[in-house]
Amino acid sequence: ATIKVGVVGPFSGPFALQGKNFKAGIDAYMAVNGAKVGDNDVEIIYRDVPQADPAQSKALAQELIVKEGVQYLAGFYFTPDAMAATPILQQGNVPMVVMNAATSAIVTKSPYVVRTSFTTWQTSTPIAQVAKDAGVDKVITVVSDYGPGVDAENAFKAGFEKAGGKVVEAIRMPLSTNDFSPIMQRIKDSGAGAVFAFLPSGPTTLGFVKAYNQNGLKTAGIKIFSPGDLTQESDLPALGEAAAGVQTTFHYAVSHDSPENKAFVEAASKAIGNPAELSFPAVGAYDGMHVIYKMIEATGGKQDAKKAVDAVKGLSWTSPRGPVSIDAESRHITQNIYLREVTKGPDGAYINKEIKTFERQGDPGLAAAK
Amino acid sequence: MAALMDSTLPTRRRPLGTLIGIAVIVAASVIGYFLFPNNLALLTRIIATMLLVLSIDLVTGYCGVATLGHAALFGAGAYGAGIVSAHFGITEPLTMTLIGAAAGALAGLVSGLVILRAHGLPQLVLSIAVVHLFHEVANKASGWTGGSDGLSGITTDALLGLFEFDLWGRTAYVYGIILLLIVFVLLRVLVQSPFGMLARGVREDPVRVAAMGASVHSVMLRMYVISGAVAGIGGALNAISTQVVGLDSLSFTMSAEALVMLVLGGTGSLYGAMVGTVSFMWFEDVVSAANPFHWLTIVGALLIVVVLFAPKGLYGAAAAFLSRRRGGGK
Amino acid sequence: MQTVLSIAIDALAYGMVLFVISIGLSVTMGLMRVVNLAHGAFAMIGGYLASYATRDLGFGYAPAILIAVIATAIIAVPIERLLYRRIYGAPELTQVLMTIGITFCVIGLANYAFGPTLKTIPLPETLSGSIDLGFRAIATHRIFAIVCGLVVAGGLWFLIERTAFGIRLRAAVDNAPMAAALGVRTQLVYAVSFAVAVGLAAFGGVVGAELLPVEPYYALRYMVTFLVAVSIGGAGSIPGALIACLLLGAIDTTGRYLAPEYGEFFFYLAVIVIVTLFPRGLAGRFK
Amino acid sequence: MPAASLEVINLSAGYGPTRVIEDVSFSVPAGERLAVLGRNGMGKTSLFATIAGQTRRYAGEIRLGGQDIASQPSAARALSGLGYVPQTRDVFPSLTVEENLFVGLKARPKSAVEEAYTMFPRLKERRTNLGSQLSGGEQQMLSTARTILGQPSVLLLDEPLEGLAPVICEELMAAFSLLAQSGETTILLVEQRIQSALEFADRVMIMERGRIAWTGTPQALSGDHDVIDRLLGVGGLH
Amino acid sequence: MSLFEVKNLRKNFGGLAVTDNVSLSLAPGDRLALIGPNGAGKTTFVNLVTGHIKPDGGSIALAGEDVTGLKARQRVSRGLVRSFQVTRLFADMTPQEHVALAILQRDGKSTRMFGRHDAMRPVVEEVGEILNLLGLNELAHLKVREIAYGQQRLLEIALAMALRPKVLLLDEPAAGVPQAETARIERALDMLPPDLAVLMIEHDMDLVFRFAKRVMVLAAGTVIFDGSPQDVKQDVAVREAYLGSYANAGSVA
Ligand SMILES: Nc1ncnc2c1ncn2[C@@H]1O[C@H](COP(=O)(O)OP(=O)(O)OP(=O)(O)O)[C@@H](O)[C@H]1O
Ligand SMILES: Nc1ncnc2c1ncn2[C@@H]1O[C@H](COP(=O)(O)OP(=O)(O)OP(=O)(O)O)[C@@H](O)[C@H]1O
Ligand SMILES: [Mg+2]
Ligand SMILES: [Mg+2]
Repeated sequence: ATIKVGVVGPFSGPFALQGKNFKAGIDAYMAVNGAKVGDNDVEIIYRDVPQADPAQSKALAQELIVKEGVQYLAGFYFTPDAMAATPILQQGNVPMVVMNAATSAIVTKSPYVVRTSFTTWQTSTPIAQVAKDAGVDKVITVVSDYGPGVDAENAFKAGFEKAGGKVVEAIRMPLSTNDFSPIMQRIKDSGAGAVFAFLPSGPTTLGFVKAYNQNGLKTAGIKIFSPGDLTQESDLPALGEAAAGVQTTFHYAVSHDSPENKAFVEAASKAIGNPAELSFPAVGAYDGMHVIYKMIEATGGKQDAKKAVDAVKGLSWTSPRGPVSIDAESRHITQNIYLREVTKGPDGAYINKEIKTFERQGDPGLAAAK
Repeated sequence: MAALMDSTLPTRRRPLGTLIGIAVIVAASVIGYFLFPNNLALLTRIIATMLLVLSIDLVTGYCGVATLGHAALFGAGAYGAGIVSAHFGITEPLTMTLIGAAAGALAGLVSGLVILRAHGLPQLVLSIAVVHLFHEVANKASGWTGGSDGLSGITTDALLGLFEFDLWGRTAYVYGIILLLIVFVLLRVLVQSPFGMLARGVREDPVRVAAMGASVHSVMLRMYVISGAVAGIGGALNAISTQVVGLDSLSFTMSAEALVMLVLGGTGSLYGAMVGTVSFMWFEDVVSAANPFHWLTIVGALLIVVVLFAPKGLYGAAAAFLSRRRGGGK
Repeated sequence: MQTVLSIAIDALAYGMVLFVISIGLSVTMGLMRVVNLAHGAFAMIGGYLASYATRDLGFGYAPAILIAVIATAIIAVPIERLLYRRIYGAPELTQVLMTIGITFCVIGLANYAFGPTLKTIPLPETLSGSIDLGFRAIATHRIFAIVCGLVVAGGLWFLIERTAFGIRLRAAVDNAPMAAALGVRTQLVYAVSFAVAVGLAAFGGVVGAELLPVEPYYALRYMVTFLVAVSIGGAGSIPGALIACLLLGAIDTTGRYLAPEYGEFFFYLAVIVIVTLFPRGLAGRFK
Repeated sequence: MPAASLEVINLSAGYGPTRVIEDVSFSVPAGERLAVLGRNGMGKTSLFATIAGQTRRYAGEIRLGGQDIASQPSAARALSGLGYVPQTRDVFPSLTVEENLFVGLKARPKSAVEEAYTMFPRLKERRTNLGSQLSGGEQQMLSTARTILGQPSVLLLDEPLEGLAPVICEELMAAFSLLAQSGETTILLVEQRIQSALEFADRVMIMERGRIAWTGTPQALSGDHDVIDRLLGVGGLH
Repeated sequence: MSLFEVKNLRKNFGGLAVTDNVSLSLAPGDRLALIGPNGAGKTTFVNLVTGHIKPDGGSIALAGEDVTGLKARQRVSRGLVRSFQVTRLFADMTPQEHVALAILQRDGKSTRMFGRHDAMRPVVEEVGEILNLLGLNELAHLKVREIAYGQQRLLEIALAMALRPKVLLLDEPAAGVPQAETARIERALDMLPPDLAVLMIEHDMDLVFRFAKRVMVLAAGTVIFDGSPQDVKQDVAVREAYLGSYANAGSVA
């Protein structure tokens, strides 16, 4: 039989790059592992939600379930889009594999949600320790003013204060900020020794990093610490020199050195066409497919969401990003978080080079919410 | 005397027009129901958007107010209905709808007061500013609205205690159709009333309207409030049927898209608004399902083609074609 | 004091970049009376071309600007002939529909041709550093943008207000049939003006790329910003646009410094206040 | 440019599906002054607009100095010597008076503008005002002056006296006569004040529902009360 | 008692005194012609008294009430109505709708949100009467953009009449209307209630002299003559500034 998997993501519009990575990850997985699980063919159906739009997401999810008859929902780049679809999972008897959306609470909305990406809390917490270890006591946080930004701010603050540091100021700036000079001025004026920054990957990161250099913060020795969104691989060619030396923590770097990753990068590069466009959502999707394949295996192709989800609770495997497992209780992925630094790679292009590993990190966000 | 006869003639024809309109809507919904039984969620979304587009038509098509900020009214309705359900436990759908309408009307009043301070391009900019302010407020008040994560936790009782809002979206769909019919009939009456005529006058020459002794500002403001209520109902329908409200429902993008749908269908007629919404969303759905990666180009091409070959919008072009046919037949 | 001065400099630089990018729109919107939502698309095309010329063809920055401006203007010619010519004098909303359509197409094509990633235009040595003003550093490139802004403002103002071409253009816009009846070749005048406006867009796209990086969604992402800048100034007025951009730059920069979390708020509140005080723009042509 | 002849042959024109000029033919020799009369809505404006290239032509020829200009765009007609003063004046509202005068000029000879100012001193006083700020009569003056500055060889005047003070009317009619008599222009004039038109014209043409209903000399018309009543009187509408 | 009283009205446009201390009063039944050279400030005067532009000084009273501070539309509802020199009509609406709208507005019913104007018997009848009076019957259902300019001028007057004003200000009502058809306008004016005060601006002297019982001449913003139609032709200043040889020629056609 044919088992359909519905994938909802931003395949056009400002976030098209991320959607493209979803597809690359999925294609790569199916290229490596075949498009069959047992006797069952796996078919992917893509649906586009260009920007966060929960109503659209829900309508499409519903359509995928009732019209296309998908047995699995996957994808979901934005939190509200994932949240919107959770209420129909139970009724539709369909598990959802979140391949990106990074707000901790999603997994609590339905027992049928499994997440193979990361949470902002997960990636932002370890950097606090890094900052402290680098000898910084006073930090100013600068985040984009929306859900993930606020999560990042809270996660860093919690981590940094626990480590004995002090957040002297917390700035939230509108997502639409283009000119960061005044922000840089604020950072200078705050007297902080370093800045913790969270910006969603994309065009604004370039402006931010450039402003950081041009306003003399770099020369003044004020360091940037940030989760890896700031230096997403697909932005690196543009950021280039400007971002050199920036340290970030994240769950995945394309340059990760392992045989699994080599295979993955090769397959995914082929799938995406231009290797420079490859970045983290692809690995979330790749592992998401792994989970879905396991679910199909466990249910023998029958539609049984509960059984499927139960089958992957506690599942562990070696992902391109390193060893991972699905936490049996939260259904969120437990994984290594790496400290990376932007440096020139062997071929002269800039990469996120892993320099330290924080092993087996769960999601501190869920605990914090309790 | 001839003039008298002439002027009474259309009176008998027009209510027929409304009846035809109702018949067409009902027929289309029944066909939609049976042809796309698995797409009811999409159809419901179309209806909700249609209410928004109708509401834009009231101020743009009938009063000549350019607006790229009408989602503020829609979003107010959606959040209004959503918040009372999620935070105050008011889960009765009819009540939620009424609250949505009221919230929309209030938002209409507020944005009307701001937007009507200028004309033309600056007015367009005011409308953009308004929708951004609404968006920012909703983003900041995340305790109430869920911020950028969206307002979840909306629950709805069964409609009239009988019909549950189910996975297939049947109830939501039928409820949407009923709301649409009610709104359509009321708006037909409105646009044909003296007030509707006055509004058209405002669109064409406000100075002349003032020279007749009517208050341009109050006409437009009233229309804005009415339009807010209509958009609010659309928002409420959206909240009820999807059980989530996102910031996108207050966004510039949504406003702009809705305006595009209106112009696509043809401004200044209720049918134009409805035709525009259905064709745009249907087209978008089909193309984006066929090619989720490059559909934007095709939609763009469609818009260009429409402007080139049907500059008065799809409905406008069809109506002109029909009247030419009829005229030729005489 | 230092901070105030520093903010003022930032404001000036930001305002000027805004001006360079949006002034072309002021020409299409105020003078040609086309609500050209595709302005950003042309700016983006300019950016892409410059990026391609520098990175892939190895041209320097200056020739790349020239190539981008000229090539974009050339691309615009057939678009003007086939599409824009049909919407001159059409209702604003029809123009909105058409130009949004064009924007969608350009986004799609850019995505297809260049991929969704950011494209940069490497600066030459002379522009890439910072200049130390004593109390702070400022990017050399921003000084360059300020100069460009002033030059463009002056040149454009002269062309429109002081030359026979400017008079014909404004006449053609006011009443094309009448201008034609007086012997003005309106189509030619329009085509030239459109090419100029698009060339300016491309120029702005390249010069402003440091602040507004080039990527496919550029065409829509900054549309509102341009629209606001132009109409606050009063469409069609060069001095108006200049003042508006500086004012908006100042508001945005100060707001972002003093209360970044309410930055948007400040900005749009200010927009509402300004429009309410000057309902026809700071120096509007529209009556 | 010296005066040129104008020939119109089997001209039909209209707006969309409605024809308002039906198969009209007439010719005006160089230097002649032709008055076009007719009741409201009979197609006088439409006729002029069609000759000037502003209304859709369905069929027919328009010859200016022997050359068929019917398929040329409006601007080309103007450049080959056709001047048109529309009934609605069409002053450019956002241009100053002086800029309005410059629009039709190839270069910017100050002398030409001065000429206009001598004809209408009122305009000189208002030279920096925007078109939109002019009084009705001032707009009429500007519109006429603007076209005359282009030294047309054939001049179409659609109710150029409307809204002008009687003194100015007299002066203007004298100026028009002078233009025609000096051989500089052929003039076609639509005018509601029959008396002024008759005093001015060499020949009169009356339009009725898009066709030419009568042609003759002013003297012949003054004598023919039947024609005046039938074609120019109030009666016809009932 | 004067129905309409303007005192010392002043207005400057950038240094140019367009209205320079103009006073005027109208009694019920007055028929006043306001004439003067082009650019004398006649239209500006109408704009000032009707509230379309703000005066720099002076006062305007209607039926004893000071209306200087009122908005244009408030003055209209108190009975001060004008027509426009250049027609201002709704291009996409029919003459019938125009007149109906004016009538409904006059009766305070224009903001009703239900019912149709063409189903309201009295409205329909009155519309028919007014259009008939101005000979616009045949065009009642055409869009205004499709009717000739001269006919639009007549509609402009129909609108003013439909509002049943106390004081009516007509700005060149006959401009663009063929001489022969000015008779229609005159007939319409004759039909106006006798206690209505009418001020007419006009350059068609035949019409002026047939209509006016009193003539006022404005030049460069000031009143240079106020008196009977007979006397105005004799006035040297007026003849020079405005009438020219008309003063001698008298009526034609
Ligand atoms: N834009 C238009 N669309 C449709 N019909 C029109 C248009 N303009 C004019 N007409 C019609 O064409 C006919 C002739 O109009 P035209 O303006 O040429 O008359 P005219 O003789 O100049 O009248 P007037 O003395 O009022 O200026 C009229 O019946 C009018 O209704
Ligand atoms: N907004 C304005 N700014 C500057 N000048 C103006 C403005 N409006 C009118 N004027 C000038 O004021 C003068 C009076 O204009 P107005 O329209 O009142 O004249 P009028 O007496 O009605 O003339 P006409 O008989 O030609 O209609 C004119 O010279 C005009 O140019
Ligand atoms: Mg005419
Ligand atoms: Mg006047």
